[in-house]
Amino acid sequence: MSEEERAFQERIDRGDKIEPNDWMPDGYRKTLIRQIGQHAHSEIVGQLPEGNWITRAPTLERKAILLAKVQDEAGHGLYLYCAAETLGVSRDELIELLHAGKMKYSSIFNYPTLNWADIGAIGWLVDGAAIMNQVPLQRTSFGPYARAMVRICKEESFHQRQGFDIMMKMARGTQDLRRMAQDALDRYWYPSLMMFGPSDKESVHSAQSMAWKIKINTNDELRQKFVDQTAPQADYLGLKIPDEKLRWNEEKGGYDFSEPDWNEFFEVLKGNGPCNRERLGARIRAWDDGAWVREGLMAHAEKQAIRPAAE
Amino acid sequence: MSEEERAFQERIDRGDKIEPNDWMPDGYRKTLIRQIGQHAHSEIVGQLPEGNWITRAPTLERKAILLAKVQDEAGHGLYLYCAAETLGVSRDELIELLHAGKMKYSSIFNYPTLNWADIGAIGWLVDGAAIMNQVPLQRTSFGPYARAMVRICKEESFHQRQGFDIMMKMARGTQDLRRMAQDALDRYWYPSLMMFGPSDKESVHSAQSMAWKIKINTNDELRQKFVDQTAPQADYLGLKIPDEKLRWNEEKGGYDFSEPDWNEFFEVLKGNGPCNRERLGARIRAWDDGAWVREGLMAHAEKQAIRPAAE
Amino acid sequence: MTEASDLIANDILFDWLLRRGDTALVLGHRVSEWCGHAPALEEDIALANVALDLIGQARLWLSYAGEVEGKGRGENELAFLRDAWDFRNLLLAEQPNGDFGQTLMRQFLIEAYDLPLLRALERSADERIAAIAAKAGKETAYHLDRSSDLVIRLGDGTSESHARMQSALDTLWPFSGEMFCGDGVDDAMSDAGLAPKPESLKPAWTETVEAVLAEATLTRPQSDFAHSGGLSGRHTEHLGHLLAQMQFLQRAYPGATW
Amino acid sequence: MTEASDLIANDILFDWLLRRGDTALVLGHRVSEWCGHAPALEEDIALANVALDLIGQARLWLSYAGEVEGKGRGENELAFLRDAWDFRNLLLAEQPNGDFGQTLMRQFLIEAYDLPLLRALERSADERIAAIAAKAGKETAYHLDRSSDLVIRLGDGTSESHARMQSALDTLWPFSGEMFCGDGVDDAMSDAGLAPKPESLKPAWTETVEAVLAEATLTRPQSDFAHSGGLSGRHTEHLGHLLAQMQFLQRAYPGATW
Repeated sequence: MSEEERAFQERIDRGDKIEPNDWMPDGYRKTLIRQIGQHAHSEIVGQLPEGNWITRAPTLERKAILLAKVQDEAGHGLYLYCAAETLGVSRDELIELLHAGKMKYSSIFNYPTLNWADIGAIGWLVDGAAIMNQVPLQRTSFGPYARAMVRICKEESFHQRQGFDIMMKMARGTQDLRRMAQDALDRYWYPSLMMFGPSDKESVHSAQSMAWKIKINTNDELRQKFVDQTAPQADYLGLKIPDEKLRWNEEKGGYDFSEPDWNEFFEVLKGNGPCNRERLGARIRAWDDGAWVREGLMAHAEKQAIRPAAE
Repeated sequence: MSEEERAFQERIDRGDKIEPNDWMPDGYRKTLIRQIGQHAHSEIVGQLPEGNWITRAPTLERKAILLAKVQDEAGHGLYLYCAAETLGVSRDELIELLHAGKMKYSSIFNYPTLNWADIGAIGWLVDGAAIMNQVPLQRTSFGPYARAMVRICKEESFHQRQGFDIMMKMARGTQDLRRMAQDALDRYWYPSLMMFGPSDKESVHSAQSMAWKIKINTNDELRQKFVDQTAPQADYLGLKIPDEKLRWNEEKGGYDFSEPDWNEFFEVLKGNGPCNRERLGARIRAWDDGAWVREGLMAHAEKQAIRPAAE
Repeated sequence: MTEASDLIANDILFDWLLRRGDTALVLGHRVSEWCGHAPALEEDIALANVALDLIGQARLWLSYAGEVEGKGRGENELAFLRDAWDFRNLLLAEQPNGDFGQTLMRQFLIEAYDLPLLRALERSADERIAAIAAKAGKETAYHLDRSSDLVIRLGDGTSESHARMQSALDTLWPFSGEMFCGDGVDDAMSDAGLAPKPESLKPAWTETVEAVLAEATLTRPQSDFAHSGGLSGRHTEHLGHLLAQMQFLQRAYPGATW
Repeated sequence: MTEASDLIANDILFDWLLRRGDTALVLGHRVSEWCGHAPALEEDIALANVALDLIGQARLWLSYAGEVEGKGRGENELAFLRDAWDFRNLLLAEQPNGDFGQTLMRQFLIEAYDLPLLRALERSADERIAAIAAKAGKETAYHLDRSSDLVIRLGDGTSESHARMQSALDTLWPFSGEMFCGDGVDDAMSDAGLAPKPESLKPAWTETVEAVLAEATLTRPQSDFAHSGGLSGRHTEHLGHLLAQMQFLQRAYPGATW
């Protein structure tokens, strides 16, 4: 470890925030770019499964709430791309990497939204898992990322409450609505557990990321915390988590539960999720179809720049 | 009038059929190409308003009947393009003229189909008016056209009965369905009357076309016949034709009725109908989007032609 | 406190309120179809914001309409349980999104009309109308600023962006005239001091539109031919398809609480 | 006369019949969306014909399903009053039309499966199934001839038509494996001599597909990854939108006679 690296690690250990103009190891920069970029992409791609129900939202109030939520997500994408840009990579570069399949987004968005309760389940479970991941990241070592997380977490908990509210209305509604709610839970439970990633035992990057305080908790810790939080909520809703093994373990002070099917996880990562082709295809199409708009705006700005100010 | 022209007119007066290889005046050929081409185009464009409800047909039987009908119309288009081709113009040339706005199709297809009863009204009124125009054309002087008409008229009367059947079901159905039926009649009545064209008094081409037996009756005769046939049918359905002046005139042995708004007719001809832009746009898009298919098939045929037969 | 119901027959006021509410609802629906598919992230956010404001306005107008009607229908019954022929929105609002240029032009043409309309409605003899208009007017002023600016920048951008904006204008222009076709409902509303006559809004609209088109180097179409029918329930074929999506859940699960 | 109901539980037979009927219905619906928009007049006619045959087959299967269920639901109740999760069609059938090449490829891949399936069903122990299969088999043989021929001609056409057909194949291939995933319903049907196991149809399908792709100069995708879920009601996002259109009138005007 070089002198610089040692000093850098000491700052982190002290709890200092690293700022964009500070010296940092290449690996730190690269890891952060990958992590923040992937998070930004997830916000953008994450608009699509929810967008699938905006035109079919069952009441005007629900439609407005969902629109506001999706707008927030685009906003989160914006902060995060800005945070990544402080590390010397442009938003367009990141987007190109996404479109070329060289950067990922959260696999959860490769699952389809098939009934209205999925919108509730995404808020309750997916945003719930996201918050579980993100709350510790408010204390992450890189300043711009930590500050973006503060703002994002606040909005995400609001979204989670809204999602839970949808689930509650449905779980206490007509027989059809209860069936939708259970169906959504059945489909989103394991993919939500996968959001924390495979057990850290299998991950090579984790130790370094934790030392750098880019990652604060292990995947398994967070997953356990998520299950412990969610299981009683499901009970409260009168819904059944699709896991025969799920039960309270007094001894460990947490729930025992089944692992998700990690083969499925790796298949989805490889591109074989139910919606991978569609999600990425939709983003690429939006980008390509919008090229003339971006070019037009740029051309106009250039014209303005060379016109005399008096005009 | 030249010797040839006189002989030609005598054949027509005798009731002979003119066949593609027979001598004919240029004007006869041109008028026929225009008339048959326009008729063919109408069959093709006419698929669109009905196609608008195929995906929303209210029962599977209705969906099947409508599909079969629209298929028949494409078939009619095919016969008619073939009849036109015998006069030395290709289908592709005619289609180009249509797309360039240099040939027309029946203006009735520039009106929208807004509720399911419109599918009934198109069968009952639009096909009814078309048959009124076409039945005499079975005796038209140009052989291929007359023969196409025989086949087309048979299918059209079948379509008309089906349309009437839809209207009857709706006119005798729930309050909503009766309202749909009346709404469809209200919107399609005058456009149907327009299908016979303005009074012949104002048409320069009519006299020559009648001498050539390309046109058999005057527009006003056919319109009167249509009203006389349709008014009692509306009564039978319990629907009200939207014309305060409509009443039986014992003396002339036919109904008195209001003229349609000929300004609207000319506006629609000019391109200002409710759907002109969309109908022609849809056809052009279909043609352009299909270019690669037509080119692919041609390229394959050429490859096959130069391959040794043994292959 | 003045109430409209003292000044005008309920069915006329109901009809007029539906025109406002349905136009906002259908336009908001169209804009919301963009969600996640805009040419840039900033546009995704802006379009979602426009859609959100429009849905909000629709809720206010339709709730009021339901109260005026007095048959127990609220915003959701009116939005989700009427078929196309009972919708009273402008035809322009229901036109498909097309490319981003066409969506933008549609918004600009409507917003340039909505703003003077809402400003005038702030002076309505009915306080409820005036209050809704005051809120909606602020939002619309912001939207119009934005759409004007973008029309200018894309009209006077590349040759492609210019051509697309001109084509959008040509396509949508025949649907703009309907905004100024007053009828008996409008006359009655105007006579009662509740709303301006649509015709009276034309000068302000024309001024805005001509100024923006000039700066955008776009050519105003010659023809003043205008499609109409939306305000009396004769729509284009597009509305039925839009409603089939929008209303699915309420139709498929009647009586459920969401 | 043998009847299936002597050989198998009604709910299993019902489920199996829905798979047949829903696949034909949804596929027919997709094909019917082309109406008036095909690349050539002959294709408009041919596509309408395919759609018509499929809707006809759907009616036969669904009517029978309704009888087996014994709750008074007929073809229309089953087609128009079930939501997506109760549909049992193959995911491949609900995939969007895309360009003409994608529609054509979808038809080819399904028809190459349907033909051996229907041929086997002609020997079903249930006469009703055998009769429906006999009729549908004739139609499908004709459709498969046509789609095979077109796949070959467009695959081995221009470089553009080749690229489009290859892309269609790559897009749809992951949906083809579902056709051969048998489950308990299929096992029970097979044990009762009513239907073949889906797995048993794979050799015939593979033979047809490989022969046609070879002649079409198209490359069979390497991956055998297969999406599934349609047969148990887990569909893609497309089906809900399709049904919203298809079911609108029946949902909006319940109980009407059309």
